Amino acid sequence: MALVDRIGRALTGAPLLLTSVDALVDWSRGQSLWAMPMGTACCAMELIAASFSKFDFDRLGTFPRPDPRHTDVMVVAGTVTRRMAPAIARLYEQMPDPKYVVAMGNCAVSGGIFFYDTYSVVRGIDEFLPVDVYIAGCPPRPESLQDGILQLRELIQTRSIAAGHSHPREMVLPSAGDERAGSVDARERPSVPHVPVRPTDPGGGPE
Amino acid sequence: MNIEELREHLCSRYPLLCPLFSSEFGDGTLTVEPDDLHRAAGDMKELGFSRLDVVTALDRGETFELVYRLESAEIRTGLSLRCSVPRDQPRISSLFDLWPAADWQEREVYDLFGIEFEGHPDLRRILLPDDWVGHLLRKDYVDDRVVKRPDYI
Amino acid sequence: MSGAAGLAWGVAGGLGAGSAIALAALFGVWWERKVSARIQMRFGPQQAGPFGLLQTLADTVKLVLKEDILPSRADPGPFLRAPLVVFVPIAVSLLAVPLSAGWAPLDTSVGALFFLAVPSVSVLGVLVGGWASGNTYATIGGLRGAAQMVSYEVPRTLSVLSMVVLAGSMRPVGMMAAWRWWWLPLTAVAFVVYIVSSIAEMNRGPFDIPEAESELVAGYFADYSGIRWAIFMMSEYGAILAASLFGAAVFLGGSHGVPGVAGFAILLTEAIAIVTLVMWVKWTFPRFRSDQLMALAWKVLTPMALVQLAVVGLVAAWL
Amino acid sequence: MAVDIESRTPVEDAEGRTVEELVVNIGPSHPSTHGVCRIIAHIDGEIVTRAEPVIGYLHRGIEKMCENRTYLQIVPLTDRLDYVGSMYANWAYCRAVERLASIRVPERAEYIRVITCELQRIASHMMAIGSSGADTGAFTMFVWAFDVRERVVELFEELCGARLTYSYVRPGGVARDLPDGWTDACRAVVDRLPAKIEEMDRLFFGNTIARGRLKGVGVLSADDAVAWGASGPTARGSGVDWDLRRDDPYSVYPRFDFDIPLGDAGDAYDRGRCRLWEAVESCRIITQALDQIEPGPVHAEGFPRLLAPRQGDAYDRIESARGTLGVFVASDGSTRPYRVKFRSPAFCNLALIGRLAPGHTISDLVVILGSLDPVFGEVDR
Repeated sequence: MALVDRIGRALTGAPLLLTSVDALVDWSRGQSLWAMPMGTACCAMELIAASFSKFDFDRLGTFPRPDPRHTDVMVVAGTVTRRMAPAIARLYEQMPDPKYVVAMGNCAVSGGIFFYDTYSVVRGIDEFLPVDVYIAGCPPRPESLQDGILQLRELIQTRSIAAGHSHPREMVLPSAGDERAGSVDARERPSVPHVPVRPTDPGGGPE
Repeated sequence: MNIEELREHLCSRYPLLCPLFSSEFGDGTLTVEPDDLHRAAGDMKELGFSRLDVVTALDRGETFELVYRLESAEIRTGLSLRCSVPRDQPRISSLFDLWPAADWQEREVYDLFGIEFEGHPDLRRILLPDDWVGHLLRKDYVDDRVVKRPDYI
Repeated sequence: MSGAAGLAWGVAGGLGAGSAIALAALFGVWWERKVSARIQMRFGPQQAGPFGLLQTLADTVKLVLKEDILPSRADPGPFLRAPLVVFVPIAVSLLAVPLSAGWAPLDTSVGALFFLAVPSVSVLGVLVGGWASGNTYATIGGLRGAAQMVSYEVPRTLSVLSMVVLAGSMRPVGMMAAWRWWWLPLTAVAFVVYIVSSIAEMNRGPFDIPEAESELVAGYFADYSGIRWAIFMMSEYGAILAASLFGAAVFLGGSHGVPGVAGFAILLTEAIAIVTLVMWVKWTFPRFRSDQLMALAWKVLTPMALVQLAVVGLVAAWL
Repeated sequence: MAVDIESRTPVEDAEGRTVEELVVNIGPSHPSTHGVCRIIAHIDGEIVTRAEPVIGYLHRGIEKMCENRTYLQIVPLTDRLDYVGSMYANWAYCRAVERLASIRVPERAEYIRVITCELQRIASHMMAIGSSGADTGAFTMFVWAFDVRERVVELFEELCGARLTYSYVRPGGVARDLPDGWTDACRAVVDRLPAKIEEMDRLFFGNTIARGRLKGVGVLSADDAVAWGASGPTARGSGVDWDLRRDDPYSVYPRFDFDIPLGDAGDAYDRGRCRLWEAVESCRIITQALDQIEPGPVHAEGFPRLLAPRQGDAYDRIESARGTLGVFVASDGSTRPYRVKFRSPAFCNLALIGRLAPGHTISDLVVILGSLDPVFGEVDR
């Protein structure tokens, strides 16, 4: 890609070709987030509910596959005990890059109700996994999980593989002024790839 | 069958056990010595208590109090069988040969209280990893990884 | 055909078949997700493109760019090549299918035999891929797959043999041309046997015991990731496409004498109906156990196909 | 797939040759272990020769946590035990506390408890049947069953705001009265259910493949069921006629007319069918309870804000969806229990797996596990 990029830059002054490829890749990765359902406890029920008839994860292109090798995002749903943590870490290692982690539910976020007084619970899976999206709730509703996946998509699509196009990792939270805030119907969301606006980067990228 | 009928039934069959019988909160309880536990349990099984529901223990300081909860489909009532073992030598005979249900239940008590069941075929930890140190439902168990909950109430 | 021209034709055909399979997988996965969603009171992909049509494209681009993991316990040589061993025979077998009246990419006099025999080579890919993964699940999956695919060759071949006897030709183009409407009731049993054993051949539910999601996690391709896994999936959909097209051409009369693109459209419609039937079956039935699977092949399907063959033989003799 | 074990061990076969036995490690994360169970299966070809369950991957120390909580604060913890049937653990715990503190529960509260717990039974059984369908590969069955469960969960959501962890049954009664229009909604759901259940019966249990997969798999004899402490549909599938709702009635159950479905073969098929028909019987109970329920208070009068029962201990049990769910509460007179022990039916039922699995194939192993319907929050506590 580097050569193509250099030619494109020589011609137009910007990594033209790579930007388009980049947009396609980002769109694909965000659109096709297959989940590794790491359901350990109560939240697993809502994880199942999220992909079944009433909530239908497949609308978003997400569906659970039990084999870590075929998945992109690990949804850790439920309490993680010290005994279980190595198994989860190993499953995470078995996933191919690029991979993401969603911490679903208070237990996975921080230990939740099992924070105090207990000897065997890991207080938040970010002790051993790089978590991309946290979803609070005990358990979170399936809609929250789906929103978490949509936020992860947003996150993926604002990252970039093109040189000089990396974007700061920050979440786009729906605010009152955001047109997204009140939209219940997922179909209203733009399905075309969102080519991110490059933020001012003092480190210097090509202009 | 209510408690009184159970007491009569028990006393008529096993007069020796009769003074050990008491009732509290509507539950029949038979308190025995550790050495007699296996025999008393066998008698109760003959009496018709065909199920072993629970095996559990309480940390009573100097002793551990073991509670065996028996159920019966014929008598249609429950009965607790209790005995105390000293803390420094927590050993008791296993009831696995009477009720195989004791298998995992006794393993759990061994795991959490450290009470050894003699005659159990496979006494290992069950809920905690094999290399865990200590028995955590003992009141003197301390673990520096535990965050104490602030006392709101 | 001379050597050079044949080679060129072969390369072109191979590339064509490969792209056809890729297209079939793109459309087939989307179609399967929609069909299964409807069976399960859901909607299926909706967000990527109109009706979620671009969903599979997104999946493909993503899978191609995923990390290609070589497990440390795997045997690299066989492990890395197994997907192609599965894919290529299925792509090649597609060439023997008549696509329109009087035309098949590879029009040979033993086309039917070619179509049945060549995909069997992919058994090796399943077996080797499963074993080379160095994973117990994959090994069991590979062994199951080999046993199953070899067993179901027999009823499948016998069912096609009925049609060969009726048509008096082993050349698929000739078989399609010879087809008469009254063969349909006569060979209904053979058609059922063909469909069932084809489903088993391509390791799809209810015969998906080599991959058995709830038992072996993903079976023989449990350790494949990214593009190699995508090739396995593509071969599965390629096998569905090949089996459906061939079934439509041979058992349902294919393009019914209409040549050219219109004939292909007729054939494709019939094939899509068969594909939908295959998906419907998968999403309705539970999975067989391996011993029940063998029992079905040898105790039910093979005798059925043999009886059908006898009946067809009598009819053919009387004709 | 996750934990490394030595996967090949040499053993001697029947003719004295040394062969390698394949050890398959199933779990702790596997699509068919219904949570975080690990089963180490020794297989000979496809036949399981020994299956050893390893549990404790979800041991959260709830019993220890209870010792540092007040009696009311424990109720949310009981939700997380059996997360497929939270109402049961709520109720069993509350009954033990009420027995210990001698609290009398108003009649309306008892009715509400019965209604919610029977709804919970439907939800829980649908999950069990659906997931055992998924174990055999009938994924659509899972989705259909889950859809029924979803209807019940919607009712619970209306009732207490939570879809899964209700904390609705509290010591002394229930958290709040039924919302307006809830009884009608409940009646509407319950009236439609038997038809749906029959449809599922035809879809799955009437299917030849499913019958072949389930019949004769994991046969548990009635004697074994009693001796190993199995309860609930697991035991009733073997013909053990024992249901606490009828045999040691608690709450207002004696006022209802219902049947206890029994199996006779004791295989996975009978256990599944028992669950299915129990859901229909639950519908009958709910309909009767909705007819009989009278207005009134839903919580005991003069209930102290901080409960401190007198010294002693109490044990009470109810029939949960998985079997006898018992709670043992010991008090030392303070505001916190001295010891709380949950007798979980799933724990006792799961102990059978090592006994039922040998001789079956690895495909059947997951079916047997599914037919025992373990919930690991409850098994590991």
